[in-house]
Amino acid sequence: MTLLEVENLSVTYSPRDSAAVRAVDKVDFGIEEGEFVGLLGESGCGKSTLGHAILRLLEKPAAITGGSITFDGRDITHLDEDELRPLRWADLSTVFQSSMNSLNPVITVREQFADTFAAHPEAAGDRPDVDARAGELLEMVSLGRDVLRRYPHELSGGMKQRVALALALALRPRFVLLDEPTTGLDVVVQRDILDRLRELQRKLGFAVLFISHDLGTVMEMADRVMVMYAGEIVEDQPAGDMIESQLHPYSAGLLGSYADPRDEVVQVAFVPGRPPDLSREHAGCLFEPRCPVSVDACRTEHPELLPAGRGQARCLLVEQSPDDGALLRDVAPTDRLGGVFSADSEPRARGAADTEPVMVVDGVGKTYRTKRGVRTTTTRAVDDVSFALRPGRVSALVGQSGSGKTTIARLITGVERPSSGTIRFKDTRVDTLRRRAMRRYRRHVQLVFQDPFSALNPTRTIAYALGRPLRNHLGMTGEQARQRAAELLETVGLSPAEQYLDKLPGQLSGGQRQRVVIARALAPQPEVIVADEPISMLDVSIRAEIVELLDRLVRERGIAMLYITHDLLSARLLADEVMVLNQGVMVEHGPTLEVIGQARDAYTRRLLAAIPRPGRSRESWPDEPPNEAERVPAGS
Amino acid sequence: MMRRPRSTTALVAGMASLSLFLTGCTGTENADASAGSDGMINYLNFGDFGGGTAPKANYNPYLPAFKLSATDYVHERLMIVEGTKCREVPWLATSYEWTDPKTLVFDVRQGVKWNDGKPFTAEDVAFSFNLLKKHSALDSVGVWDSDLTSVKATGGNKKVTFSFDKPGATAFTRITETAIVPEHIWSKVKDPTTFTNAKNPVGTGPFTVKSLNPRRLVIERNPDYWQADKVKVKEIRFNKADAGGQVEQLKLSRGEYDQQGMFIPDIKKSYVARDPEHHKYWYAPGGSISVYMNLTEKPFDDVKFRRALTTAFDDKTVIRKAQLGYVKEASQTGLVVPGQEKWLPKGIEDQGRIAYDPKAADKALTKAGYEKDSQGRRLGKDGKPISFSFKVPGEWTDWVASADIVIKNLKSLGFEVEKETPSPDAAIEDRQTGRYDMTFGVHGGSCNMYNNFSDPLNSDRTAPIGKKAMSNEVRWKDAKTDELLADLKSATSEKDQKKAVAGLTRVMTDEVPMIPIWYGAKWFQYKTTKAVGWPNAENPYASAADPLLWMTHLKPAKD
Amino acid sequence: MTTPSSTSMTAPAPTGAGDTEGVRVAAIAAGRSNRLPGWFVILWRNGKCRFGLWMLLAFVLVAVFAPVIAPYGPRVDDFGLSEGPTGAHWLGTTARGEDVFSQIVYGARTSLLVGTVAGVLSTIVATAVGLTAGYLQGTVDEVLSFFINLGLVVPVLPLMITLAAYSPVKGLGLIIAVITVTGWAFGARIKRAQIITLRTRDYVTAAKFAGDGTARIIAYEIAPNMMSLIVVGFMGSALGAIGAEAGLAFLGLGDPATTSWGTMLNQASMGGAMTTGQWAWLVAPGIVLALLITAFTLINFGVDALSNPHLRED
Amino acid sequence: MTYFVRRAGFFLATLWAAVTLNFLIPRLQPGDPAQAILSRLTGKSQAVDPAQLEAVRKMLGAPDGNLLAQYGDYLGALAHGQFGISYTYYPYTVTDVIGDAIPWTLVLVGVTQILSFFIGTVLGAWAAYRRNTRADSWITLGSTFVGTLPFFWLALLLIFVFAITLRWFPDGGGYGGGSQPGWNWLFFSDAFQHSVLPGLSLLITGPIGWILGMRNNMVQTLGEDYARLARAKGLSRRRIALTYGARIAILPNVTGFAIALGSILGGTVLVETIFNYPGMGRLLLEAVSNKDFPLMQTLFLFTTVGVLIANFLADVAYGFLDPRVRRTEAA
Repeated sequence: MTLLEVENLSVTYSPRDSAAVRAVDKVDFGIEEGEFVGLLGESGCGKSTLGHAILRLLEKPAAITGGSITFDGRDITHLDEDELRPLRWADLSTVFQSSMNSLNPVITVREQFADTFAAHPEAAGDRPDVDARAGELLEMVSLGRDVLRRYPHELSGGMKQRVALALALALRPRFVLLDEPTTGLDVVVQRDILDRLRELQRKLGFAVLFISHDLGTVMEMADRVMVMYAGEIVEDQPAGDMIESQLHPYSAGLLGSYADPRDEVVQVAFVPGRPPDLSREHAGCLFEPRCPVSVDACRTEHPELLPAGRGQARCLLVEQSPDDGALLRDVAPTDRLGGVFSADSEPRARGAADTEPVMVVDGVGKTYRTKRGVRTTTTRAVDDVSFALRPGRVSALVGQSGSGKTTIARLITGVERPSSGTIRFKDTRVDTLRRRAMRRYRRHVQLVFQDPFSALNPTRTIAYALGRPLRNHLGMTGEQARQRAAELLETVGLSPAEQYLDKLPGQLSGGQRQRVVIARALAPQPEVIVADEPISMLDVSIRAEIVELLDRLVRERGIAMLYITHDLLSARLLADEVMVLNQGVMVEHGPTLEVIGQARDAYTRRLLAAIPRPGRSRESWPDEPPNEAERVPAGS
Repeated sequence: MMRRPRSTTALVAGMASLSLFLTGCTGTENADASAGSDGMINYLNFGDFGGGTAPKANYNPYLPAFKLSATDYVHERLMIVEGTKCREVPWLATSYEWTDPKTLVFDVRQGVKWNDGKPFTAEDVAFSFNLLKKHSALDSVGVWDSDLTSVKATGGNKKVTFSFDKPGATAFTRITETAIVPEHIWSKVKDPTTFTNAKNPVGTGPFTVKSLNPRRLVIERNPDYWQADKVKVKEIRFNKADAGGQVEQLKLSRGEYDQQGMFIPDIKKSYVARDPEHHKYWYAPGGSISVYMNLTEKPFDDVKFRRALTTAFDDKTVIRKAQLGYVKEASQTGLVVPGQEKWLPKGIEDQGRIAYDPKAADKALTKAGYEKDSQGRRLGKDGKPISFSFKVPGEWTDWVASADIVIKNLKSLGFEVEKETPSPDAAIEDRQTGRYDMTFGVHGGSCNMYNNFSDPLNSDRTAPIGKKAMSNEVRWKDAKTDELLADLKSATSEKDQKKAVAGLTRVMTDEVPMIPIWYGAKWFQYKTTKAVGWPNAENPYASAADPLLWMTHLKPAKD
Repeated sequence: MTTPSSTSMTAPAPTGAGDTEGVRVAAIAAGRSNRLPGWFVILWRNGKCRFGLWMLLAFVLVAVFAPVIAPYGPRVDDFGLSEGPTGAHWLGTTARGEDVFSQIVYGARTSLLVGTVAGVLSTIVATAVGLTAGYLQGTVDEVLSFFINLGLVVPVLPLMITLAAYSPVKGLGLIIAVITVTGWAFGARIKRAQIITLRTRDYVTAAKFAGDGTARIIAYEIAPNMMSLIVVGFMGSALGAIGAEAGLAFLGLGDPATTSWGTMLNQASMGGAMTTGQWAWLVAPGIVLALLITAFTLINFGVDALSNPHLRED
Repeated sequence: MTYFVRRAGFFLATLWAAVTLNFLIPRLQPGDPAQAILSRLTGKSQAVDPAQLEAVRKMLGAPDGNLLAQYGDYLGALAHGQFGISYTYYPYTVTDVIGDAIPWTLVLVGVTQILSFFIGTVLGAWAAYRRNTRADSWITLGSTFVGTLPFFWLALLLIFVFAITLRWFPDGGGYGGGSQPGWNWLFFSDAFQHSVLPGLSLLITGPIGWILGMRNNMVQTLGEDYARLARAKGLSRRRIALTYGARIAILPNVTGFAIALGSILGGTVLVETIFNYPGMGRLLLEAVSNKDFPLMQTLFLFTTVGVLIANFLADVAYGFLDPRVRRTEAA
C-alpha cells in the first residue's frame, strides 16, 4: 500500500500586497513503504515548499490551496495541529536543510532527544531511558555518546547534521523527509553522511523523500527520481532509467551538466535562460523558453504529467511520441541541449607550460595566532607552498574547506602577508608592498568571488560596479568608463549591455551576476585573476556556462588564472595543472589529467571517491577514516 | 477594553482595597476638633518647614540656610523689628538705650526660663554674641561686620552692653535679628558650625519640638513660656510642601493649611473663592524690583536719560498681567510704601510712585538730546540708533513676562532692545559682574534703612566691570550718596536718620540709579476656621516673617 | 534604560520558510517600480507602521502649517487669564492669558524639531563613531569602543539633568545638544557590530580591488547597506529625544520661552491648572505627546521589521 | 581569563572616568552654591543679604590648592569613603543623606522594575506565542497606547484622580506625616500605601519596552529552524514556546534588565519629584538645583557604579544562561 499519497497538491504564497505565487502546482505522486525517492530541482523550483507542505509545516503567507496529502490512508491535509501531533516524528520525521540552525542552541543534545521522547510517549514509551536510546542512535550515525552532553555550538557542521539525522530516526519513523541534508558540508563529509543514511534506510526500512539540487547524489541514492521545475513535477522515473534516458528536456539538461572528471573526454552541458516568474500566468509549457527542442505547440499548450516509459513526464513531445521520449533519444546530445563545454585528454590550446611565470609563490607559509588569556594558539594555515602562474594558463587549487585554499588567495592578492616565504609578481615582491604600491599592484591581480550575491553591492548599479576600477586604475572619465563597461558586459556575454548597465544586482539572476563579477575583474585588464570557487554557488544547469566563459577569457586574453575549487570536475574542465591542498600542505601537484587520473595521494583519492557516480557501483573507501568528526569549529 | 488595562484596573482596585484594609481608613487627619474647650486651639497646620526635600533635624539658629522652621519658635531674640512698619517690639529685652553713639545697652527681661528649666540671663545673651564673634561663619546677619567691638553682660547680669568703635546705629536691626542660645548647652558644643542642636533644642521660645519626620515637623506649646498666657495654640504641624507644584496648590485651595506662604496662581479663584469667609491672603510688599541699567555704559551714564525713563515703564500692566495683580507699584524713592512711609521726604507726590507716561518720556528724551530719526529710531548722542539687550532669567516666567512689557515700552520709544534669557545662575552672575546693559534687580525692603540704601548704592559695595560686586550691581559711584550713607550710619536719633534717608530717596528720584517697578510680594495665606487674629492689610502688626508675633495674637475662632 | 526592543539586532537570519526568495524579490521589485527605497516599502507594508506614518504626517502638517491652523500666536497673552474652554479658546487660556490650543499647535513644531534634529545629530554621531570603530579596528576601535561603552554605562538621565541645569544658556539648541551628547552610544555600538560583519563582505573586498579608498568604501559601499539600521537608530533617537525634551521641560530645565508640550505641562502644573480646574490645559499636552510617541512606536513596529525579517507582516 | 581581566579593566577605567567627570563638573559650572541655596531660600523677589551670603560661603568652604592637588585630595577622600558634607543638608554628610534615600528608591524602583520586566516578558512572550491573533493585537497595541503616555503626566492624573478626588491614596511622600519610620507594621502599611501611585505610574508605562522587545525576539526565535523542527517533532505548543522560543528570546533582554536594575540607584527623577518620594532621583534633582556638588558627585558615582556592577553581573548571568557564551568564557 502506498505510504504517502500526494494528490493534485498546490501551494500558494500570497503575500499581502504583491502578486500571489503558485510555488507548487498540482503535484501528484506517491511513496511506497521503504521506498527512497529523490526530488530534484534547482533553487526556487518549489521543492522545499513541497517538503514543508507534506510535513504540514507551512507558515503564512504560504498555504495549501488545493489537493490532498494522504499518509498511511489518512488524509492529513486539513488536520489541525493537535491531531497532527501524534503523527509527527513518530511517523513523519525530517532533517532540515541547514543543520547549523536546526538544533536548539541553549539546550544539550540529550535534552533535544529527551523532549522528543517525552512528546511521544506512545512511540517512545512512558519512561524511556534517554541516555541509552539516544546514545544508541548517535552511535548509529557514527557519533560518540559523549555528544549527548554537548551543546550544538560545540559541534561541527557535520556532527550537527549527524545529530539531526539521529534525531530524525529516534522514534523509528516510517517516513523521513530529507531536505538538502548535506548542503553546505564538505564533500567528503557529505559523502560519509549520505552513505550512512542509505545504509540505515536499508536496514530500518523507512521511506525517504530526498530533496536535493545535487543531481549526482540523488541519482546515486534514490530508487526513483522526480524532477521538479517551476512548481511542477516534470519527470518521475526510476533512477536507473533516468540515467539511461531522460524523458524531459530539462532532466536531460540537468543530467548533461554532470560528468566524471576521470573520463577521457569530459562533456558538460548547460541550460541557458532562467525559470519563469510564477506570479504570472503562463499558457504553454513552463520550460518552453529554455527548451532547445520546443515546437510551436509548446508555447500555447500546457503539457500534462503523463505516463512514459516506466515513469511519467510532462512534455508535449513525449506525449506525441509513440514510444515515450524516443524523440529526445534521437537527437544528438550536443543538439538537444543549450550548450556544451568539453575537455578532452589533449593539452589545451593555451599558453605554453614553460613561458616565463608572472607570479611565483615560493615556500610560502602563514601562521595565525589566536590569543586567549595567557595561552596563544598558533594555527598553521599554509605551510611551505610553492607554485607559479603563467600567462594563458589555469592552475587549479583543490582542497576541502579549511585546507588553506582561501588563505593562499588572500596571500597572493596582498590582502594578507605571508609569515614566511616570498611571493613575486613579475619583479615586485608582493609580500612587502605598502599601501599605495598595493593599490597599483591590484590593477594587475583581480579576484572573482565565490558568492555572486555578496560580491556585488546590492545598492549600487552594475555601471557603478564596473566603473570604479576603470576610473581608479585606468583613469577613465564618466562617459568613457560607461562605454568600456558596456564593452565588458558584451565580453562576458551580457548583451545588449545597455539593458544591464543601470540595473541593480538584485534584478539579475545568479549566473548574470557572476558574469558581472567576472567583467569587473577584467576591467583593469589584469594579468592575474584569482577565481575563488566561482561556480559553487550557482545552479548546476548554468555552471558550465561560467566555466566556458572563464576558459574563453584565459584563452583570448592570456590571463594567468588561479582557479580555487573543491570540485574536481570543474578543475578537470578548466585547469592545465592541479594542485591539491590538505591542511595547508600541498600534497599533489601536476598536470590535470595526471593528478585526476592517477592520484597518488590518499587525500586526493578520497576527494575523487566522494564524487557521486550514478548508476555505477561505489568504489570502496580509501584507507583513511574521515577525520572531520573530531574537529570542532573554531569560535562560533 | 484590553487585556492589560483590564488587569491594571483590577490591580488598582486590588491595591486600593488592600491599602484601605491595611490602614483602616485614610483622611482621618483632617477630621479635627478645631477649638478646644479650654479656649485653646488644638493644633494648626502650617506649610513647609525648610531643610530640603528630605529634612534632617537641624535647629541651629545660626544656620539660617539649613535650619528647620521650628527653630524660630524655640529661639528668641532681644527685640523683634516687625517687617511691615518696622516697629520695635520688646522681646527678650524690655528696652534699649544708646548711652552714647558708640554704646548700646539692652535691659534683659527677667523671669524668663529656658525650656529645660534653667533661668535665662544676660550672660546667655553675651555668650550668644561672642559665639558669633568666634565663629564668623555663624554670623549670618553680620553683627560683627559692623563696628561692634564687644558684647558684655553688665548691670548685675540684667543688662547687655554693646560697644562700638564708631557710631553703631545701623547695627541695631542686626542685633535684634540675632537669636539667643543657652550658654549652659552651647558652651559644651565642640564645633557650633556643625552643631545641629537636634535633640530637644533648648530655647526660650513659646514652643518646643515634639516630633520630626521628613514629612512633618510638630512643635508643641511651651507651658512655661514667659508670656504663655498669650499663646493659644497647643500645637503646630508643619507639613513638607517644598514642591510648590499642583498638589500643594490643590491642598492649599482645599483648605488643608491654616497658614501657608506659597505662590498660587489666580488666588481669588483658586483659594479665596473656595471659602470666601475663611480663606484669606495678604501679600505684603517686600523689596523693590527695579530696572537696573549698567551705569558704566552709554547712554545709561546720562542722568537725563535715566530720568526720562522713569515715566517710560507701564508698571500697572506689568503688575496686572505679568505679576497677576499680586504686587504693588514701587516707589521711585527705594522705600517700601506704605509700610515705610514715615521715611518719605516731605512733599513727595504719590509717595514717590511715578505714573506711566510715554509721551513725557519721549519728550524728555528728545529734550535730553536723544532724538528719533525718520524711521522712528531713537538715536544716541553719537547719532547712531541706541540698541541694547535686556537680560532676564529665562526660567523666571513672571520676570520674563514683565521684561516683555518693559521691552515693549522701550521699543515704542524707538530703542532697539534684544531680550536675552540666560539661566538664573548665569543671569545673577552677569548682574554681579556687570555684564549686562539692562536687567531686573532686587534691593531694599528690610527695616535696616542703612542696608536698604547702602547695599545697592554704596560705592564700597561695587566692583569694576568683570569683578563681582558685593551688592552695588548698577555700579553707582557718587560722593554725595556715600556721604549720606555715612550720616545715616552714625545717626542714632530718628530725626537724623530721617534726614539722611530723605537725602537718599532724593538721590533715587533725582539721579535715578535704578528704576523700581514693583515690590516683590511676601506670600501669606491663612484660614480663619480655627484661628483668628492673623496679620493682614487691615491690621499689619507683623509680616509673614514674624511668626512669634502672630503666635501671641492668634485666638481661637468663635463659631 | 535601554530599549530592549532593539537589543536583538542580529543580522537578518535566513528565513527557513521555504522558497520565499521569490517573494522578497517581488517586494523589492514592487518598491522599485514605485521609485521608493526598499526600506520604505517594508515600512509601508506594515499596517501598524502605516498608521503610525499617517499619524506622523498629520503632526508634521500641523507643525508646518501651525500659523494657519492656530488661531493665535503661541505667546499672545491678550486674553483672559485661566479661562476654561470656550468657543474662542477651544482649550481655554493659560494663567498668563495665552491660548492653549494655539500653544498645542505650535508645540508640535518644537517636538518634531527636537525629534528630528536630535535624532539626526545623534544618528550622525553614532554612525560616524560606529563606522569608524568598526571599519578601522585596531587601536582606533579600542579607543572608540571604550567611549561607546562608557557612554552606555554613564547614567543618562542624571547626566542630562546636570548638563541641562548648568548650561548658561537655555533653549532648544541646548536640549538638542544634551540629548545628542547622551544618546549616541547605543546606536554606535549596534552600528559598529553591523559594520564588522559588512566589512568582510565580498563587495567591500571588491571595492578595494577596484582601487577605492577607505572613505569612499565606507560612504558608498557600506553606509547604503546600513540604511535600515540607520533608520532604526534615527527612529529610536528621535523618539527618545521627544520624550527627553518633554521630561526635561517638565522638570523646568527647558527654556520656558519655547512653546513645547513639556513646558506647557510644566507651566500648567506650576500655573495651577488643577486648582483652577483648567483640565484642557493639563490634559491636552499630555495627550498629544502620547499620540506623537504612539505614532513613533507604531512606526517602530515596521522599523523593527527592517532588521528582523521575521517581524514582517506578509 | 582575559575576558575577566578585560571586564575588570573596563570597570576600573569607567569608574575612573566617572570619578573624574564628577570632579570636573562643579569646577566647570558658573555660580556658587551659597548663592544658589540662599536664592532658593529667599526667593527671587527678595534681595539676598550679603552678610548671610558671606556666612554661608565660609561655612561651605572653598577648595584650595591648585586643580591637581584638589584632584588628589578628592581621590584620596573617595578612597576612604569620604564623600563630604552636603551643601543642602549641612552639616549632615552626603553619606547620611544618601543612606536615608537609598532604601526608598531601592524598594519602589526595584520592585517596579522587576515587576515590569516580569509582566513585560510574560506578555511579550504571550503575544509572540499567539502571534497575529487578537491576543497579540491587544497586547501590542494596548501596551503601545498605554505605555507611550508620558508617565510624569500620567502621574499627575493619578494623583488628581486617586489622591485628590477619590482620596484613596496619599498625594505624595514616602510615608505620612503621622508615622515614624521604623520596623513596624504600621509604618510599612503606611509606606506601602504611599508607594501605590508612584509604583502604578511606573508599572503602567514600564513593561512596554519589555513587551515589544520580548515579542520581537521571540517571533524571531520561533521563526528559526530549530523552532520549526520542534514543531515537526510534534512537541506541544507550550514546550516549543517555552524552551524553543522564550528561553532563547529572553537572553538579549537580560543585559537590558541588568542595566535597568543598575540604574535603579539613580531613581526615577520625574516620578520621585512629582510624588515627593524621598528617593535618590529627587535627591539628584535637588542636588543639581542647589549646586550641592558633594551630594551630586556622590549620587553620580553611586549610579555609575550601580550600572557598572549590574553590567558586570549581566555578563556573568549571560554566560550562565547562554551556553554559547559560556564556552568562550571558559576558554
